[in-house]
Amino acid sequence: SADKPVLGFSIDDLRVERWARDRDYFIAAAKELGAEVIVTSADANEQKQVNQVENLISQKVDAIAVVPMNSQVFGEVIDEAHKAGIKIVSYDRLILNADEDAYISFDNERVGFLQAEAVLKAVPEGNYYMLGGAPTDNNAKLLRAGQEKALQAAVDAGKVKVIGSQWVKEWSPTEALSIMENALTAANNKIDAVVASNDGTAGGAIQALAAQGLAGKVAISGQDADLAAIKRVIEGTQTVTVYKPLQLIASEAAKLSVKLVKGEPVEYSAKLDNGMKQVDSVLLTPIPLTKENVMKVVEDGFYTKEQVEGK
Amino acid sequence: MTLTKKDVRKFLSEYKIVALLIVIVIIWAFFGYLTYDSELGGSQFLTPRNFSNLLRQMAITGMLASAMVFVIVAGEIDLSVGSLLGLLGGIAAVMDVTYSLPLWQTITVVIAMGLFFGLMVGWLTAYLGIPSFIVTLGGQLAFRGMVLGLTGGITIAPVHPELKFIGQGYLPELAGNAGGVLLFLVLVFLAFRTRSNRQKHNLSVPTMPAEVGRLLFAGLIILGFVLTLNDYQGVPVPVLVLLIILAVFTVIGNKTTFGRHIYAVGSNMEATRLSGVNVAYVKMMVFALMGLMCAFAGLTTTARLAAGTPSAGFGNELDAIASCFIGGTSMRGGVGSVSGALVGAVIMASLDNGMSMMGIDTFWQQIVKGIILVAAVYMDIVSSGNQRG
Amino acid sequence: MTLTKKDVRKFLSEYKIVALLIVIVIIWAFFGYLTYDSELGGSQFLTPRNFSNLLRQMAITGMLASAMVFVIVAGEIDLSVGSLLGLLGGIAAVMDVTYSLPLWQTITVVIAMGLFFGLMVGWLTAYLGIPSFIVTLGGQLAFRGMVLGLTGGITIAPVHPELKFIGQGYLPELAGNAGGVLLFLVLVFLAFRTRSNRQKHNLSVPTMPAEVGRLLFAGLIILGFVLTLNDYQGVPVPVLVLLIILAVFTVIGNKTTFGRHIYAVGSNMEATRLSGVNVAYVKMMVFALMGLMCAFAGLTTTARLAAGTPSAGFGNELDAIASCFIGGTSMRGGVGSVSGALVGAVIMASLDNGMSMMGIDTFWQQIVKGIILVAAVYMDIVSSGNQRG
Amino acid sequence: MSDYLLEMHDITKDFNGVKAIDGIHLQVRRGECVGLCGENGAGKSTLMKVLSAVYPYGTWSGQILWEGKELKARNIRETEEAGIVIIHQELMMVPHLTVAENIFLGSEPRNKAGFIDYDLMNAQAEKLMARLKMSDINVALPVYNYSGGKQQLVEIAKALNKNAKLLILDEPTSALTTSETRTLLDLIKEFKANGMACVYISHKLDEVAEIADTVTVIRDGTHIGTQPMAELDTNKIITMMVGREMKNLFPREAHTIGEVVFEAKNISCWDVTNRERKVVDNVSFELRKGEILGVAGLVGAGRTELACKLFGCWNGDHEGKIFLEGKEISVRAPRDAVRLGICMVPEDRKRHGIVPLMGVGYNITMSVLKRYTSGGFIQSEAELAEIQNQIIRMKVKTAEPLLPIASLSGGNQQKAVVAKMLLPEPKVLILDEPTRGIDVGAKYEIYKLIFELAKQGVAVLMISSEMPEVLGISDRVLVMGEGKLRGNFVNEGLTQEKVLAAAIGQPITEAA
Ligand SMILES: Nc1ncnc2c1ncn2[C@@H]1O[C@H](COP(=O)(O)OP(=O)(O)OP(=O)(O)O)[C@@H](O)[C@H]1O
Ligand SMILES: Nc1ncnc2c1ncn2[C@@H]1O[C@H](COP(=O)(O)OP(=O)(O)OP(=O)(O)O)[C@@H](O)[C@H]1O
Ligand SMILES: O[C@@H]1[C@@H](O)[C@H](O)OC[C@H]1O
Ligand SMILES: [Mg+2]
Ligand SMILES: [Mg+2]
Repeated sequence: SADKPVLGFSIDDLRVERWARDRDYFIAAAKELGAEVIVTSADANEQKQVNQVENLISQKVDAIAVVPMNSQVFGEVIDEAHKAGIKIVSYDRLILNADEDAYISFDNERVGFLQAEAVLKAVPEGNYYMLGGAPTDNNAKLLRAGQEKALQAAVDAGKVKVIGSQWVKEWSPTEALSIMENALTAANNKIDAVVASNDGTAGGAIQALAAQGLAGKVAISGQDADLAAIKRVIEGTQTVTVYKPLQLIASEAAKLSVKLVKGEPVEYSAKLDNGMKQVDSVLLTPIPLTKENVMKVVEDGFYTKEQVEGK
Repeated sequence: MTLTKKDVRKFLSEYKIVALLIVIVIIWAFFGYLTYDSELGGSQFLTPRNFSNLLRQMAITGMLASAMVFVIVAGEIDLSVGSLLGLLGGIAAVMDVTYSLPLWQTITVVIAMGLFFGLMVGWLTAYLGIPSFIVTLGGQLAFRGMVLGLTGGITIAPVHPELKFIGQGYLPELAGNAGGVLLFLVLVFLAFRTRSNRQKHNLSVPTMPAEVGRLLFAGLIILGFVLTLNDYQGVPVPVLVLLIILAVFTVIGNKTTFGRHIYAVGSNMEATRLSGVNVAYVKMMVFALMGLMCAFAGLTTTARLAAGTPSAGFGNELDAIASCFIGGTSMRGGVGSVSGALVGAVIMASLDNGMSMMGIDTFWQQIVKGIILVAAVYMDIVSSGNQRG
Repeated sequence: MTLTKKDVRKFLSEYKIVALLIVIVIIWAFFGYLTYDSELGGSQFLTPRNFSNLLRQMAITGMLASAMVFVIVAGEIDLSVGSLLGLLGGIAAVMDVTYSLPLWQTITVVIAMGLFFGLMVGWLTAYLGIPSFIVTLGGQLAFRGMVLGLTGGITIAPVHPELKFIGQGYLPELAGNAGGVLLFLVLVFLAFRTRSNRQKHNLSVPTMPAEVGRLLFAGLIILGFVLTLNDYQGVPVPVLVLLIILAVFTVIGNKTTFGRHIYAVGSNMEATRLSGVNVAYVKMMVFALMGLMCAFAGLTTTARLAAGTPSAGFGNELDAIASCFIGGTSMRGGVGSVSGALVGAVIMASLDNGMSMMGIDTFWQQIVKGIILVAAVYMDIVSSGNQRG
Repeated sequence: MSDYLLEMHDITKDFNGVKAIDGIHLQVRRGECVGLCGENGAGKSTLMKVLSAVYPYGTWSGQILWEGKELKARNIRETEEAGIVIIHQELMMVPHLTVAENIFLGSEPRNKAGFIDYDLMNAQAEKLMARLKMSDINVALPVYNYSGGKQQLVEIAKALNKNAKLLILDEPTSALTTSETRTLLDLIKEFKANGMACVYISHKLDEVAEIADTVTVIRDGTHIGTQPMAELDTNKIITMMVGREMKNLFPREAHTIGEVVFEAKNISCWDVTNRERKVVDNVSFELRKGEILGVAGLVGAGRTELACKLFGCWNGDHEGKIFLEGKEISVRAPRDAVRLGICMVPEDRKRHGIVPLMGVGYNITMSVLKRYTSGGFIQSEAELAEIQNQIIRMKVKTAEPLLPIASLSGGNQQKAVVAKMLLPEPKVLILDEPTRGIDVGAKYEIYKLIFELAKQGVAVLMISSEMPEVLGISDRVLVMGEGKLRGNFVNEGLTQEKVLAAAIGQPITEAA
């Protein structure tokens, strides 16, 4: 109901660190607005996620924020939701070819661009290795596209040579570690920079670099501002993590959802084409964090000083 | 007192399926109670709409489990069905989306591919003698690789409305009602034929009132089933398909030589072979059936998601296998029924559905599901007195 | 001519492990050829460094496979090891990172928990008679849920250097050399003791030159192994641990009553029970060993990543099981060896390693791996003339 | 045109280079019954498997002529179509199918729609059962509801159903009661009269003598001789089989019987599946040191269940007290029994006796492995030495001490299982059908062993369905029927008639 809204939050996979944070911030923000939240996690299984959204619909929630595991499979359920008078907000990843009510995100291609850009700044010339995300994750592809865009000029100029690239199954750090070990061996350690797509996989890769005494010498990127990654940035073993102020997106998303439910006006910053319509969007800016500005996470209250500095 | 306990046990072991249905009732009552919503004036779980959800959500696992029963009864296992489903669903999507081929072509090709891969797995197992565990573990990897190669790791969407109908359509109310009546009549006919046949062979038959009571009960269930679904949007197409599969497979299992040979092979392969049955052929065909069901499940998945995705079907084999075991199929082959497996699938789906409705933390959901799986099989073992040494 | 063919087959079936080693040589030669690098003046694959990589990458699967062999030999299966590894690795990370407990406490607690969960799984299977497939399928879900609950889905890092050493450390050159020499001396001692014992009981012994030749060959292999690893950074700690496990488990399997009983239980449980063996206890303890190896593997994983991650160990059970089967363990229990399983693990790791060095697409990697798995087992079946009906 | 229905010439078959049979000949005329005799492992079953294409053409050498033409069958279907039907030595039932389904497995009648015609099938199955005088069997029930003996008869019905020209029976009566055996032998005679030929394999030579027209004897895989039965008697057959004369089949030796060592009081057991049914009903008895106590009874009398209970392996409900050397003992599992000095050689060798994939030797030492360990490790050489001792002592025929036991012949497997149960040096030894399916020579060895044990003071409880054996060996005989103890006789002047009368429940007064 409009005075005490119930929100659904359908998350792709809680095994990836950032979503656990998104969840906590979202719930906290909703509480302040007098709303209740039902959270579901689909363990990286799109079929399961569709089922869970269906279940949320039959529970008659008022709005659902969806972090789609797969952006293309929600067309029908969203129609269902609308028939039941439920609003849908596409969270972080844009739902394609569907009629969602709003989109709130950091642009993934932009994230990829920032990752490569920061690495390029640290190592303008040399051998690059591209460590992609899950081969089954559409987002991984978007990130790669952004990364390639950032590197294009340097590659054309012959300054950067991409000597190899692999996808990492399930964003698994263990897998990333083995891949990096093998890549280093194959290249005889002649790798100067690694464009890794998130902090988890970067963490695995950095262990392989460390084993060669290369940690800190080879530039490497990530995203999500995982606590472990922040520590690495401070330590100097990771060049950059693209920080998406999760508290911001989560609380904005909660506000947005409640406003939609109450029929109050929302301020959008953009309209994005999702293949079916122009979706009203709130786009937030991701921030690349390097050694210089890493303390921003503390200023933002994302982490405490003890957390960041503590062992 | 001990006598009644024994009686209960005897009853349960004879009517395994009843025991399972009781489990379902308990689970439903439990969730029904916990999702009571004062605003709604009722339970969220126990609504026609959620009933429809539940059935649609179990349909794919159900299709896989129907054939998996035969695989396990024949003494084998198939770990590749999830991946094969993904591959076939991917092929369907590519044909439909990328090449815009007509639906019948898509369906024909996908079914043919399903049979082909099933036959291949079956051939490797039955004729080359490679354990099915290995063949299908290898298949799991290889098929998943093929999907990735085929789709390039990208979701293929949107599919045409006709294909979508397979996964998302509903039967019109009238058709649903007619189907229900027909089903009831068939049941009555069969009951009386069986009765007279049993009498002819001096086998015990239930008393006439018991028989009529049983039929009335079945009639009520069918009625409730159809009415409830019609109250939402009608009988969903995948559920209809599943019911047809249930009927066909039950007949195959009980009334055809092929079906009986499946049970014979699983119960004593040597004896069956020495009776002149071509056991390798039987086993191969069981895997072919499994491949066929992967095709059905793959089409349904793609239709339901309105997209072909590189990770479709991931892990589905474990759900299908678990359904069979919950539904009383024996690990050691020779024993099991399709209806049991489907009830098992309903139990699994109810747990997923109910817990996700209650907004229980995922980690708790997994723990509970794991425990229930083990507990359900344990109950089955204890109630049927089948304890191992 | 047919005679020689038979001879070869007999040789291969008696020295299964030789057949497997030949497979490894072929795979290595293949990748060695394909990764030839003119700049380097040699093959990238066949370098001491990559040899070290390969061994480190297989160590975790190897630890799991060592105990999995016993589980499968005893006629059971364990699908929960990947999840349990994840849970135990997570516990290690929490104790080390969050609570900064001393390493020995972390190790003790993790090992105790591993044994505890292993015993629990074993008890459910052996004493309550729930099929291990079900118990461990349930366990897979439940343990995975617990990791999520424990870590809150967050990566826990960085671990202390001492813990890291378990996964990333190397033995100093001197220690490696000393270990090699020691190992050789033990082998010589054992060979001569066996010899004199056999003579004492009037049992046949190989000729002296044959014996010396065999020992020299073993010595050369040890020498090559140690020198190659020292040429890079030394013997990696997890590889050392794995070798110790190999030795201990081989002794358990061949030289203890417990080991003998594992094989007996898997071959015919009833007959073993009637021989006065406590079969339930044997089975339970096999799962306890499995739990212990999960603890080792979990600690190593966390140490290797220098972090506890909620997805660690995901799917590892399949690699471990596949290694056992490639290494000649029989699906039907009663047959298998730890050394075979480790060779199987090396084969799997070589494929992963070689293909990833060549930069082959993930999807091709999966397809090739699937096919090789099936082909390897087929070769084993054909070469040992074990074809099923 | 030859007047033989079947001629097998120079048949040789090897397993991985080891010749199981070598140059065997066998000829069968129409309407003739040929007895095939030989010790355990002589190659009888192998020869019949060659004939019925269990081992297909090409996996053996030699020639088979069937009705004058060469037969090159590649599978069982082809030999069955030719009219050769075999009943295998091991039970070949599919437990979860019904009796009728088992009979018709592989040749199910179908109706017009292509479905199995259960009406026709059940009706025909009933007719067959009636011919075998087994009308009490319900053909629509799963076969696991019936005892081994009944299942054997179903197996025979299944063979009859196939319109055999030549019926091969490999040890068909080892699980049958006397009256069932009678029925079977009469049937075979009837078939013979109707022109059917048969090959009859049995270690029960009196059966062979009764129905065979010709006898072929093989030994160690080679052909020893073929003679008309008219020129033979059982003693001559035995001589041909074992290669020497054997006058006394029961080598009785004097032994002293001491005080009571073992006592069972009010033992009752209930069936595992049907928990209402008592299979052992309030049985009590005593057993003395050095005594050989025979247990007779019809199959299904509950003797196996009784033995299981005493050995701690009865899975169903049970009650009763057991005393060893005057003290009450609690035996909850076989390992308790073994530890206390009670050992048992089980009835079903394949399921309960052998661990098939393990070496013969390791089977033998299974129960006492601890004895050869020191510091927790097995002393392989000491173990091997013991194994070789046992193999020699029990005359186990095996190429190597660690050959998997599954590749030995039944009799040699049995000797190994007995050896296993002797190593713990039991005070009480229970033997359940110790000579089932083993040849005269091996039987003789086992009898000698039993007496040797008795002389050493071991108390032996020997369950057997072979009446001559019980009467030839025992000091005292218990008779069971329908789960109850129906008689307890001192074996002096005891006759088969008396025992049988007691077994079926006629009142007897002179119980001891
Ligand atoms: N599958 C097999 N593999 C290896 N050896 C075998 C196999 N089957 C039989 N043998 C060997 O062949 C020989 C003949 O066995 P067979 O079963 O024909 O004997 P049998 O005369 O039927 O004995 P019994 O009277 O005990 O039934 C034995 O030495 C046995 O060990
Ligand atoms: N597999 C089975 N399933 C159910 N009941 C069985 C099974 N096997 C045997 N029985 C039942 O158990 C009873 C005992 O059978 P069995 O042939 O073992 O008799 P027994 O008492 O051991 O005979 P004996 O005294 O000759 O050893 C029979 O009445 C039979 O109906
Ligand atoms: O933040 C990342 C998200 O964008 C991607 O889709 O999945 C992995 C996460 O690390
Ligand atoms: Mg035989
Ligand atoms: Mg018996």
